[in-house]
Amino acid sequence: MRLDEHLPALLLALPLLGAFSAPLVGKGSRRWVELLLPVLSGLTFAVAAALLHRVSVGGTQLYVMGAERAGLALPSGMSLPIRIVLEVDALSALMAASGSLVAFACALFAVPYMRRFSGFDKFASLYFLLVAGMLGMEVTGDLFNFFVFLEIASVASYGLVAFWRDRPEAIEAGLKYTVVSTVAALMVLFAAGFLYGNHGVLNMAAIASRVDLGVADKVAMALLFGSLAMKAGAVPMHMWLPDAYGEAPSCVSALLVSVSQASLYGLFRTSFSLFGLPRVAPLLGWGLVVLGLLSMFVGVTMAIVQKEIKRLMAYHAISQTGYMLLGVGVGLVASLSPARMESFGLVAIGGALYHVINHAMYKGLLFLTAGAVYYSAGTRMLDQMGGLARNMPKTASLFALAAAAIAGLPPVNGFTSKLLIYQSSYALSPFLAAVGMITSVLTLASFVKIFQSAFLGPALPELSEVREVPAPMLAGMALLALAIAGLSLLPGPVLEHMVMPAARALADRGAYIAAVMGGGM
Amino acid sequence: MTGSMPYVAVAVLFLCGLYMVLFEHNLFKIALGITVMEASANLFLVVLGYRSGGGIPVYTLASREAMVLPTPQALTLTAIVIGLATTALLLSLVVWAYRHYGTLDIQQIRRLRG
Amino acid sequence: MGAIYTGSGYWSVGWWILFAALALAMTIYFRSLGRGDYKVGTEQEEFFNAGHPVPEDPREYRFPAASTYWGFTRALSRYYDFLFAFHTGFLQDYVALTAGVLALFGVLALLV
Amino acid sequence: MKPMSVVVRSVFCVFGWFVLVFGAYVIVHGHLTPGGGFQGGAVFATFFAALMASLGEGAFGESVSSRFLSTVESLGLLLFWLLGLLGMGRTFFHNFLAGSGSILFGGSVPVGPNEGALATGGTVALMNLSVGMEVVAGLTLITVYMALARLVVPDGGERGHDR
Repeated sequence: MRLDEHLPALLLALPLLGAFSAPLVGKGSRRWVELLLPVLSGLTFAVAAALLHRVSVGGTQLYVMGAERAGLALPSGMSLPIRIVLEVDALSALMAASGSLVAFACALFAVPYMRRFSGFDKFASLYFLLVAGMLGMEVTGDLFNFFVFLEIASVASYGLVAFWRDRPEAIEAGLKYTVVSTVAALMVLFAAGFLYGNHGVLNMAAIASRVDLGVADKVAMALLFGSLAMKAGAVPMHMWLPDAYGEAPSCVSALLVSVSQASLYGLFRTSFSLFGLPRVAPLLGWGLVVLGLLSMFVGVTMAIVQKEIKRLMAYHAISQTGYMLLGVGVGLVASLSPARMESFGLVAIGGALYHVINHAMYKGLLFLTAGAVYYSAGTRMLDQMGGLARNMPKTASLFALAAAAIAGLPPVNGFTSKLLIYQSSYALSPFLAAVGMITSVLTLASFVKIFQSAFLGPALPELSEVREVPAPMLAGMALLALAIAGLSLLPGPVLEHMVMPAARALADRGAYIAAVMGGGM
Repeated sequence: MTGSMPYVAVAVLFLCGLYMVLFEHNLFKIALGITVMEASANLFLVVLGYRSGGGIPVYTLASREAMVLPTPQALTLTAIVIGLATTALLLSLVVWAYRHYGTLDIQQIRRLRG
Repeated sequence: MGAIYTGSGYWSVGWWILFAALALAMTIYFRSLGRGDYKVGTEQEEFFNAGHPVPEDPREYRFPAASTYWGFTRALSRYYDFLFAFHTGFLQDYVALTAGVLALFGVLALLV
Repeated sequence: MKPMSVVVRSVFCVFGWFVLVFGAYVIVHGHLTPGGGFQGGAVFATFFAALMASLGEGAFGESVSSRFLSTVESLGLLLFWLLGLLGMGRTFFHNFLAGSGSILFGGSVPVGPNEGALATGGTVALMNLSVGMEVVAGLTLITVYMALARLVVPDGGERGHDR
C-alpha cells in the first residue's frame, strides 16, 4: 500500500475522524479535545501540502472511492465513470492547501479562545465537519457529491454561526443563514437532477464531455451559477454574510472565508469546466464581471460606515470576493480568442486565484486579530476601543500587516494579486480597473479607521487592564502572518509553481475531461 | 401529456414551498415551506429515474430487462437525510429565536441590518 | 528576486524594498536636519484638532470611529440612503433577492 | 410531556415492539432490500419518540442518558470510518469482505432471481449496521432534546461575551 496514492482520501478521512471522535474524546476531559483539534488539523494540512506537491509533480490525481485501483475511473467495459471520483488538479490542490492552512491556524487560535465557553467537544466536532465539507467540495469530481459536501459544510456552519446560543444576534444570524443557504443548496440539488436527467451521469468531467446546452442544461447552469454565487457572497445576494461572519466566533469567521471560497471554486468550475463553451462564455464571463463589480463597490462602501469590527471585516470579505469574480470573469471573456487569452486572460485568472489564497490568509488573520481584541478588551464596538496598541503590541502589528495586505499596499501580497487583476482587466475595459482602484483606496480608508480608533490614540482608562492574548492564539495568528510574508516576498516562485498551473488547469477544459474520460473522447 | 404530470407536480410543490418561505411571517411556516421545497426536489429525483413498466432495481429480484434507475433513488435518500438534519437544526434555531425575541414573527427578528 | 511580468509592466519585490529603504533613508536624513524656526513656548506648540476645540484634559482627546469619514458619508448621503434601505435585515428579502437573481440569470441563459 | 391516556399507553405497550423489530429488520437487510442504516434507524428511533409521547418523558429520561446515546452515536460513526479505512489496501471504502468467504457477510451472491442471501454484501452490510447505530442514537438524542426543550447553557449563561 503506497500512502501517497491515497492522499485525496486521507484529506477527507482525517477531518472526518476528528468530527466522529471529538464527542467521544470529550467525554473524558476537555484537554483531550484541545489536543485533538490542532493535531488533526495540522495533519490535514500536511496531507494537503503533500497532495499539492504530488499534483505539481505528477499532474492531476484521480481517486476512485471503493475501486480496485485508485486511478481506475473507467472499469473495463464502461464508457462512463460509475463510482464517486475525486479529481484533484492543480486548482483543487491549491485551494485545499490554502483552506487547510487556515483551518490549522484557526484551530490553534480556538483552543484558548473557546475556553471561556461550554461545549468545546461539540465545537470541535462541528469544526472538523466544516473542514471536511470544505475540502470535499474542493477535491470532488462528482456533482452530487459536491452537493453533499456543500450541505455538510453548510449544516456545520449553521451550527457554528449560532454556537453562542445565548446571544440573540447569533441565533438570528444563524436562522437567516440557514434559510437562505438551504434554499440555495436545494437549487444545486435541482441542477444535479437536471443534468442527471439529461445526460445520465453525475461525474463532472463526464457531464462536461456531454453538455449540449439544451434547455435542461441551461436551466442547470443558471441554477448552479446563481446559487454558488450566493454561497460565495456576491452582491446582491450577500446580506446573510455580514450577519453570519459578524456573529460567529472569530476562529469560525476566519475559516468561513475559506469555506465561501470553496463555493467560489464550485462557481469557477461551473463556469469553466462544466459549461465553458464559446456559446455561453460571454454570458457567464460578463455575469461574473458584473457580480464582481457590484460586490467590490457595494461591499466596500457598506464596510466604511460600519461600527462593529467584525461586521466591517465581513463587508470587506464581500468586496474582496468581487476582485476574484472580476479576474475570473475577465479571463472567461478573454477565453473566446486565443490571442487575448495569451495576452491577458491567463494573467487575469492567475491574479484572481492568487487573490483567492491571499485573501484566505489575510482575511483569516484579520478575523483572528478581531477575535483577539474581543478576547482581551471584551468589546467589538469600535467606539469603545482605543489605544490598544499599548497593551497588545503583537496583535496590533499583526493587524497592521494584514491591513496593509488587504488594502493592497506594496510590497505586501494583496498588492501583487491586485496589480495582476488591474492590468489584465484594464486590457478588457479601463472602467473595470478604475472601479478596482477606487475600491482599493476605500479599503485602505476603512482599515485606517479601524487602526486609528482601536489601536492608536490615548490609552482609555477602562481598557487599562487589557493584556496580550495567550501564546497559542498568537501562534495561530503568526502562522497566517508567515504565510502572508511568504506570499509577499516570493511572488515569482509562488506564481510560477502554484498559481499559474492552477490557472491553466482551470482554463483547460479538455484536460479536466480527459483526466477522467481518457484521451480518446 | 400524462407523462409530464409528475413534473407539473414538482413545479407546483416547489412554488408552494417558495411562496411559504417568501410570504409567510411565522417562522414555523417558513420552516415548513423549506420542507415542502425539499419534498419537491426529492420527488423530482424519483420521477427522473422512473421508467414506466420498469422492475425493482434489486439484484436478486431483477427478472426483467427494464429497471427503474437506482441512482436517483440513492440520491433521494441522501437528500432526505440532509433535509432531516437541516430541518432539525432549523427547528431548534426557531425555538431559540422564540426564547430570545419572544415572537415567531420574522418581521420582528431583525436586529442585524445595515 | 523573482519579477512578475503582467504584459505591460513588471513587479519585483526586491526593487521595491530597495526603493523603500532609499526613501526611508532620505526621510530620516531630512528629518534630522530639524526645523530652525521652531520656538519653544509660542503658539507653534498648540494642538490643532481639525478645527474642533481642543479639550483641556488630553485624556478626552478622542475621535470616535462613528464619526470617521463623516464628510464622506454626508457627501454621498443619497447613495447611502438607498443602500441602507436596501439592507433591510429582513429574511424574506434575502430569499427574494436570491430567487430573483436566479430567475433573471435563468431567463438570460435561455435567451442566449 | 405528560403521559397520554390509558388507551394510547396500552396500545403502545402491546404494539410498539413491532416497530423495533421492523427497524432492526430494515437495518440488517439493508444490502438486500430497499432501506438500510438510515431508514431502519429512523424507524427504530420512532419507537423512542412514541415511548416519550405516550408514556411521558420520565419513562425514558431515567433509563437512558444522553451521554450514553452520544457515545453510541460516536462509536457507530467511528466504526463506519474504520470500515472505510480497512479498504485502504486498495482504495478507501473498498469492499474487501465481499465474496471473501468470511463469516461476516462474506458469502458470494447467488446468480439469478432468488430470495436473497443474508450473508453477502461485505462491508456494505457492516456499514449499514454502524450507520443504523449512529442514526438510532442520533435521532433519539434529537428527540430527547426537543421533547425536553431544556436550555443547554451553563447556569447564568456563558462567560466571556461582550455584553
